[in-house]
Amino acid sequence: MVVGRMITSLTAEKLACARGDRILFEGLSFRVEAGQALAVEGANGAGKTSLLRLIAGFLSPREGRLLLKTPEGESSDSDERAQAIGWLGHHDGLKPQLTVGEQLKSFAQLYRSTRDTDAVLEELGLARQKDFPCRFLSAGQRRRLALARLLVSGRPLWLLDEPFAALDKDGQALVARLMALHCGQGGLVIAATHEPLGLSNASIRL
Amino acid sequence: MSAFRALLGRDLRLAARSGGGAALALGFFALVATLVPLGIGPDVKILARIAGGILWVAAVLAGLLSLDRLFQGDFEDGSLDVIALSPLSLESVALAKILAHWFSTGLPLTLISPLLAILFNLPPGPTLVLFISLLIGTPSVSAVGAIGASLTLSLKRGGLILPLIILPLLTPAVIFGAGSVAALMDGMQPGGGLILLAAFAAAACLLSPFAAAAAVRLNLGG
Amino acid sequence: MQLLFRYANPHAFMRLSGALLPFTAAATILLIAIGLYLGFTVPPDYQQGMTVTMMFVHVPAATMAELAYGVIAVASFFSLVWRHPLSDVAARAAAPYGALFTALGLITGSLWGRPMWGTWWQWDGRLTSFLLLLFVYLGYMALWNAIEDETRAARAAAILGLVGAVNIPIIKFSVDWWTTLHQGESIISGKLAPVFLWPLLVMMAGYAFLFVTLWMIAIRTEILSRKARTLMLGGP
Amino acid sequence: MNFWDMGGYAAYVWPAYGVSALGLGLAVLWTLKAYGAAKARLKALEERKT
Repeated sequence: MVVGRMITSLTAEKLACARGDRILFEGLSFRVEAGQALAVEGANGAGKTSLLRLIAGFLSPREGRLLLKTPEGESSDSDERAQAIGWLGHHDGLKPQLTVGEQLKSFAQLYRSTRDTDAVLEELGLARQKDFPCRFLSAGQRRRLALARLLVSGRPLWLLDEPFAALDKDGQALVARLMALHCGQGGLVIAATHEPLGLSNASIRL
Repeated sequence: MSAFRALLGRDLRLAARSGGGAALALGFFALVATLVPLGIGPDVKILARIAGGILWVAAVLAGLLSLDRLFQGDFEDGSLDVIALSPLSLESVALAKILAHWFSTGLPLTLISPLLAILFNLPPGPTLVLFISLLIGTPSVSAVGAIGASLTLSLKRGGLILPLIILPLLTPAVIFGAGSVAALMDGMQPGGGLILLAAFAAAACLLSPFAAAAAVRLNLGG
Repeated sequence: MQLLFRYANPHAFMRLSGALLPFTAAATILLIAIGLYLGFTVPPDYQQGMTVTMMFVHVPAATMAELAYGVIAVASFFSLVWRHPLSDVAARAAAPYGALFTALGLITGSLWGRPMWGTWWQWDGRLTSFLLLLFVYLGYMALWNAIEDETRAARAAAILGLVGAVNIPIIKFSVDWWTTLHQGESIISGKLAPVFLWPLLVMMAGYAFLFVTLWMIAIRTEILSRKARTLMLGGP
Repeated sequence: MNFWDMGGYAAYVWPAYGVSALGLGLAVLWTLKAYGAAKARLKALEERKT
């Protein structure tokens, strides 16, 4: 089942996750439909990031499973699910020595994306910094570049770890707009966050 | 294929810009090749006999220097998560990393080895065999090294354990590589050693991406 | 396979090993006693004189050094393929004894070769590959201790265990090729007279039982300390 | 033939056996000590639990 552009839903059934002997959460079930956003709230260390890493397939659940439904069929295989995921981690994953344009272009090639990277940079207000090495960018600009990567990836399921961190007022407004746009096009968003997402239809607390 | 090239190109650019690319490995290699005669003495006959062994060991150690950064940089700044979710399998990611490491260490070392062989007064024949053996053998240093680098990924001082884990596994490369140079010095055919070295390097380059990918996968769950 | 799985869970292993240990311990003491007695009543070898008696402590140690790594390789395979918690414990428990046997093999080998070579170390094929085996053991044990997280350490060690296992025959082959290149000769040459064979076989069996006994006790120790850890963490 | 002389090689045979006995002996002691300690620690914890 090749994960196409569209996902109909992601369902979690009684997920349990443990770090070593410590149980982070168990019996967790939720369902995210196309066009919906889910906020994962909870104190630090409650396992928000672990849940995202579990969905991404980096961690395997101690119990329960994750079911991905797409028009082509359904699968609970983490490798297939990984191909549908756009990842915005806690760290930006940017190389200080590479320029903004280089970084985004090589990412686009790595993800075999056909999006025009310059247009995306324009949209995120980073066009002027195209030839700057990333070490000259501010924390907010680095976050925008990570968001640009998300747009370029063209992946339907966005997993965002603290999307509003290190962003000023209009930066956060930009994130909210991008998420609304993504959901509007039938994408899904699962975000670990402290403050409410604003547009989230559902939220779970760990 | 272009995804593989993208990753390889990115790593080569990174190596060129941050670590000074091959300069680090070349500098170390040349320094060892200069220090040893100072230690052992200028007797040309002795130096010629030990040249193959010394230059091979120096090449392996030089390759070792930049190994613990192979995955560490991407692991720490979060780009490994992004790479792991790309269409590229972790096995091909490991292969790209091995290739990038070889281009920035193994290959340059091989290219200047004839120059350093002069310091040891190594005759032309053995110098050519040394060149060929390094060309064939240094990829196995990057390949086996990638296994060590991925296994020690999550350790803060992973760099200390890396040599202990991989050097025993690299002895066949040193034995066959330096052995073929010594064989020619003793008037024997170096062909046997070189073929065995090629077999070892091929096996290493084929098997290590799988072991390295498995090790990266387990560390991603960290 | 079903049989193996039945004894794979810790509780069943404790019961099984509890039953076996008295026998393996008795067998160890008996075999080594007989081996020593036979070994010391053996006539001098026409070539090596009484130094041949050192073979009875060198060969068993060297053999067990390799068998112990075989145990680690098999346990690593089980741990990686079937994710057996017990196979991680078994692999980790075997390593220190394997390293000890390798070290003893090296020391006794050097002592045995001394009268013949006139030096304490001879770059002889067997001894050299055992020196490298010792480093493989040290690397394996170092990796176990370096990674704090239990589950990750087990998986990483299993991968290294397998990679090591694939490499050891290659290392041995390359060392043998290397010794023929430089004409080093090996200690054990020629056929072994039967009068020497019996003590050797008995001592090897004794060493094998010793290893199995210590290995099982070490596994029991690890199971008990894991149970204690879960109790401390307020587990069930 | 004097037994202890080992055909003149006493200086090598006895150290070889001595080292082996020492090594294996220490291994046995260390294993038993570790086992005893683990058992005691578990028993103490279990008593505190119940």
